[in-house]
Amino acid sequence: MSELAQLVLNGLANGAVYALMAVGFAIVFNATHVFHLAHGAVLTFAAYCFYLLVAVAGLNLYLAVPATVALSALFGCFIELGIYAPLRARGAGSAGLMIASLGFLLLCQNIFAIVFSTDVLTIRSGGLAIFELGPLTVTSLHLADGVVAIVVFLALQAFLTRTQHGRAIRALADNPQLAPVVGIEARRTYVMVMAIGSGLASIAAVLLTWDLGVQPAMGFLIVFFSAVAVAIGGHGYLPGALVGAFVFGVLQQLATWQLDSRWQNGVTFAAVLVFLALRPQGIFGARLNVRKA
Amino acid sequence: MGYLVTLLTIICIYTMLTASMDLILGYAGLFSFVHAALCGVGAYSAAFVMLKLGWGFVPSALVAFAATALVAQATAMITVRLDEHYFILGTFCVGNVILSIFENWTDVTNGTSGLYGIPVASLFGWTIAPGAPYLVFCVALTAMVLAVKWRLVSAPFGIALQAIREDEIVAAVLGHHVRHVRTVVFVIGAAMTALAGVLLACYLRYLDPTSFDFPFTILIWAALFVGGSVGTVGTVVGPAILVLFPEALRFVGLSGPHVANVQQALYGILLILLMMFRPQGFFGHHSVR
Amino acid sequence: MPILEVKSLDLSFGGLRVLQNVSFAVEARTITSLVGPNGAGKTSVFNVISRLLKPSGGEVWFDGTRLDTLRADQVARCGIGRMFQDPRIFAGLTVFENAMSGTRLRANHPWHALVRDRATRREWDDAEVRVRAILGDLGLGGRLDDKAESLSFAEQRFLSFARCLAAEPRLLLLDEPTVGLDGQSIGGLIERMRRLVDRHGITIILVEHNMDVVLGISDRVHLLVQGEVVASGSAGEIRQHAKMIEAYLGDRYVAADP
Amino acid sequence: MKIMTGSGIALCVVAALSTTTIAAAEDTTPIKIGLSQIASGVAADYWSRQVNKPALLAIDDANKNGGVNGRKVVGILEDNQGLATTGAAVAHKLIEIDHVNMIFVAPTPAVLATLPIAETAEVPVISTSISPKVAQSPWGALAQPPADRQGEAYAKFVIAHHFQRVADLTGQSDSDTIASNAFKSALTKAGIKIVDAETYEVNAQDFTAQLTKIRASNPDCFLIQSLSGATYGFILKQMAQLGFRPPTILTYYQIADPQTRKLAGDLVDGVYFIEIPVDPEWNARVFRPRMGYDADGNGALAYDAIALYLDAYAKSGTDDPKKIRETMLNYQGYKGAVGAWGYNGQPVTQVQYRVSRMKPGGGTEVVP
Repeated sequence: MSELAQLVLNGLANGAVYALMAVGFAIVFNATHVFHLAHGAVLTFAAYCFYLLVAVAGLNLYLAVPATVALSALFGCFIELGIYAPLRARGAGSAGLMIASLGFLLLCQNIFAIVFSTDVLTIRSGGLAIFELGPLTVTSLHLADGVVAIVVFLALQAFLTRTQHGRAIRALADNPQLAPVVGIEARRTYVMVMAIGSGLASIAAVLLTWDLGVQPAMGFLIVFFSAVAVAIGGHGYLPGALVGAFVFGVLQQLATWQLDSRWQNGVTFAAVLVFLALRPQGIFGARLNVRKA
Repeated sequence: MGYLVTLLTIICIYTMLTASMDLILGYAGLFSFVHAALCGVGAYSAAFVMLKLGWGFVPSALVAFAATALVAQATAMITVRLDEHYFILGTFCVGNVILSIFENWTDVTNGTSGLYGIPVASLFGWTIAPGAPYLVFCVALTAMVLAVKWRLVSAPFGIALQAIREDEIVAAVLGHHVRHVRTVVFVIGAAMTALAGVLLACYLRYLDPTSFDFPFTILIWAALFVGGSVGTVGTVVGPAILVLFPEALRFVGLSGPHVANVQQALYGILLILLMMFRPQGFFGHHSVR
Repeated sequence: MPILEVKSLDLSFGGLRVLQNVSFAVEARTITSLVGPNGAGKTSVFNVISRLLKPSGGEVWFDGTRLDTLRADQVARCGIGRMFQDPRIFAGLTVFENAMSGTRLRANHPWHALVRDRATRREWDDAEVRVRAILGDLGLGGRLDDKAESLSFAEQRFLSFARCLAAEPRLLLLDEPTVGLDGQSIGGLIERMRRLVDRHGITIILVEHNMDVVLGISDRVHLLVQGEVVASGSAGEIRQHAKMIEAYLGDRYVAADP
Repeated sequence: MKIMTGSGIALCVVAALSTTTIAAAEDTTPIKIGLSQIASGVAADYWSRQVNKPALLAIDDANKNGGVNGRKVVGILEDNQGLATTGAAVAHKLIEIDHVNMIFVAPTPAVLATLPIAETAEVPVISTSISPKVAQSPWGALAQPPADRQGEAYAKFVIAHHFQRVADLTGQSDSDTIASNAFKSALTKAGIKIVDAETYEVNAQDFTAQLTKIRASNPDCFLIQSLSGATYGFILKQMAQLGFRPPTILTYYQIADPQTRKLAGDLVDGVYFIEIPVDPEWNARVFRPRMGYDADGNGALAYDAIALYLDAYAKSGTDDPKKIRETMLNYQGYKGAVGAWGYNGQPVTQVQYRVSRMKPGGGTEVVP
């Protein structure tokens, strides 16, 4: 029993990092309709930034974390202004944007590999401090992961519902046909959304770097995992991404319960497929009868 | 000479995969991320019957067709209902499941050690020697696949595919059963990748799960976008460029460490530039939008 | 015996009721218009008939077949053609391919596409001849191999009309076909609609804002307001209720010169 | 990395030049060694440190000592990306364009795609992979103990120390799986209970699910297998975070990779591992001064595999690849980087593993 509880706990801890990524991915996907695979590149970029600021420049954490978030937000703006906006101006649609996004992910991943080598770079070593809850253990960082994920999410929700900029983002998400009508407004909102989404990814990157270190390939799988989490949660509903991420994190762990762990990946994704077969619109997604109509 | 024959053989096999991707992605607009894994299903099932039962090329290829079509049918049942982007995720999930089976169903796939000692291809008792004879065989089969594809898409079936790609709602209102047509084209495309898989198995004479991982699918995407989606010339030129370019790098002294990283980075830049300046690729008739 | 019967249709999204108890019948070989202010639910009626939306209540019957339990493509195969408000042509295909996409042939099946026996070939050839004729009739005969995206807006509209006709429908749902067309084109379109009804026995339902067009060709008019049918009658009857229409629709909809 | 790029380019230039001058007199033609190895991807940097560079160093040393019978030795490094498809293309390139005398190839997928090609072309293949298939080929030789022997070495340790409850965590790679199976069957034969056996994906970073299950089985000896130091680091860290530390942890020598200590800190202290013994004198005299880091078992074996082959080439006094291979397999009294060893007539190296332990604060010590 305690084994099962520990698996769920591990899953929630991993889910918190997926959640930050998934919410960032979802907000970009909802508002700009770009299947933003380069979100993985933002994660890796932020992780190397954080590594350089802390391990090389010797900044303390109180300076390094905000600096990482700011640099990553700028990086997100750069992706929007340097790649997505010109592509849109040339008439590219969602498919073209996605392919370019994938291209950018490949590009960054390999540039990082050339510059930083494929070794894992770390800023701290050894195990993290743990709390014991009876037979269960959880690390301080993973506890923090969960708190950070939820606090950041609540702050984001408040921003989206309470402020004018937030409402502009939601308006774009709800009515994609609005974009050409509002023109410049939309373009500004896109940049803002990319900055926010990248900021969220950078927080995930900081937490991951503190825990596991940095590797050039770290963004590839995690961006797909977070996209799967968004699919599980349901398209177009932000809290869905959060829930989907925790569900996916727990699912990955439970896939090994009572089963040989060599099937972990297979069982996890088979379960996701079964779920998508039964409920293609995700947990919270509304079934839309008319798509694109 | 054998080196060139090798490269041409690989180009043939990749052409077959790219042509099938063109059918699925170019014509039908389905971004399949499970392409390499389906190729693996074909390769493994054929290699298994060749090794365990000693069957020749034709019956093995038929087994590969059947197995791959079955897997593709199951995949399509779940994924064609998903919206454009979620189709990628659905096929990503299927790919993971298939790779996990390659790694773990050791009785059939021999797990991570892979299947070794696959016999050279034999056609009704005649052995097709590796090298030039096998290349001729591959060229013939690739030409056949390209011909089949051309015949399919030059008929109203091809128009229906493209109509669905352009606007599935309008296509449905015009009487096209979107889900059915997508399933059919996905299964046909999968059968083509299966044939490519069988050729790959007989060429390498060794199979392991890493050969069918996601980067391989991305390579085929890149080949399609470079050559150009919707068309025949592009599906030959794209793979030719992507196979010959890195090999050419070996001869200009650019073969140090990181060369594969440089290569991959170039693919990344290429994809961005293509989408920006030439979304129809070099020879395609359709701009990816 | 009406060819299409819409029986107490309800449609709601979340809490929003889009259609309430909408009922009307359409006689064969007639032109029926749905009029009403924006957001009255006219296009939603079309979406329910062509089964792009599933009604929350009510039934749709077409020539003895119940439509609301079918899929969109099955509805189309019953002989119902639909033109959207935007032309929604397939931008990446040629003009000819666009029109051909409306046909439903044996060669749409991959097996027949591959084997192409004589029956398939003949049917296909016939369809090509027919489609060429339709396109020629609509003035697109010279642009068969052009990409559809290169057409003007009016041409795109005609192309989407041709695509509809290629399917040889028995009932046509036309959603504001005259928007964006000049007077001459409108005249041509009206004449064509009349001819389709009189000579080819096609039934047409029209959603239209231009009251000249509505009153000029409709056999019957239904007025929809906030998802409900508030008035029905012949064109003549509606014309006499000009005041009522004005009250609901504003002067834009009143015929300038009856 | 810069040095490596430089030497890589230099090598290729040499290779290109030598290809063009192939028509020169027979006895001055260089002996060409084809290296079909990983030079990119996740494993690239470790591979470069402990396989590619040591092998090239052996060639360098041979040339410094006057070459083989006065002939120059040239190494041609090609990246096979660890893949079968690329491996096959590289094999054809090395054989048909470069006309190499021998192919030094790893890892398993690339080796097994290379073998059929090399057999047809009658070119010897020496591999530091662990696949037993290489030894079965008439042209193959394994310069690394095959993986089942690795598994037996683990078992020997467990049996000698009378452990009773053993758990096993294995990566999903060819070598780890074979070793793990050999380990488990040896323990079963000895009547020792395996309380839990778990598996992880090779590039995984999260092992908590597996470790949670193993923790519940409460082993007294825990065998962890991995081919990467970083993976060992993650696993040790996550064990500590689960409050799980069995009395004895047994691993493979990649744990001595500096990456592990960087990640896990002093958690690596006291961990046992089996390793190919590296001659410390050789490491201090030959390897460290020129490479700037220590060779591990892989590095030493890569060096030795090339050096032994070149020695055998010189000794055989012929260019016949078959005779050279025979000479190599029957070479007596070779002294190399891993001490005195040889093939003893079999196409498999007879080097023996030994058990060592991570010393607290850094370094390793041999366990008697």
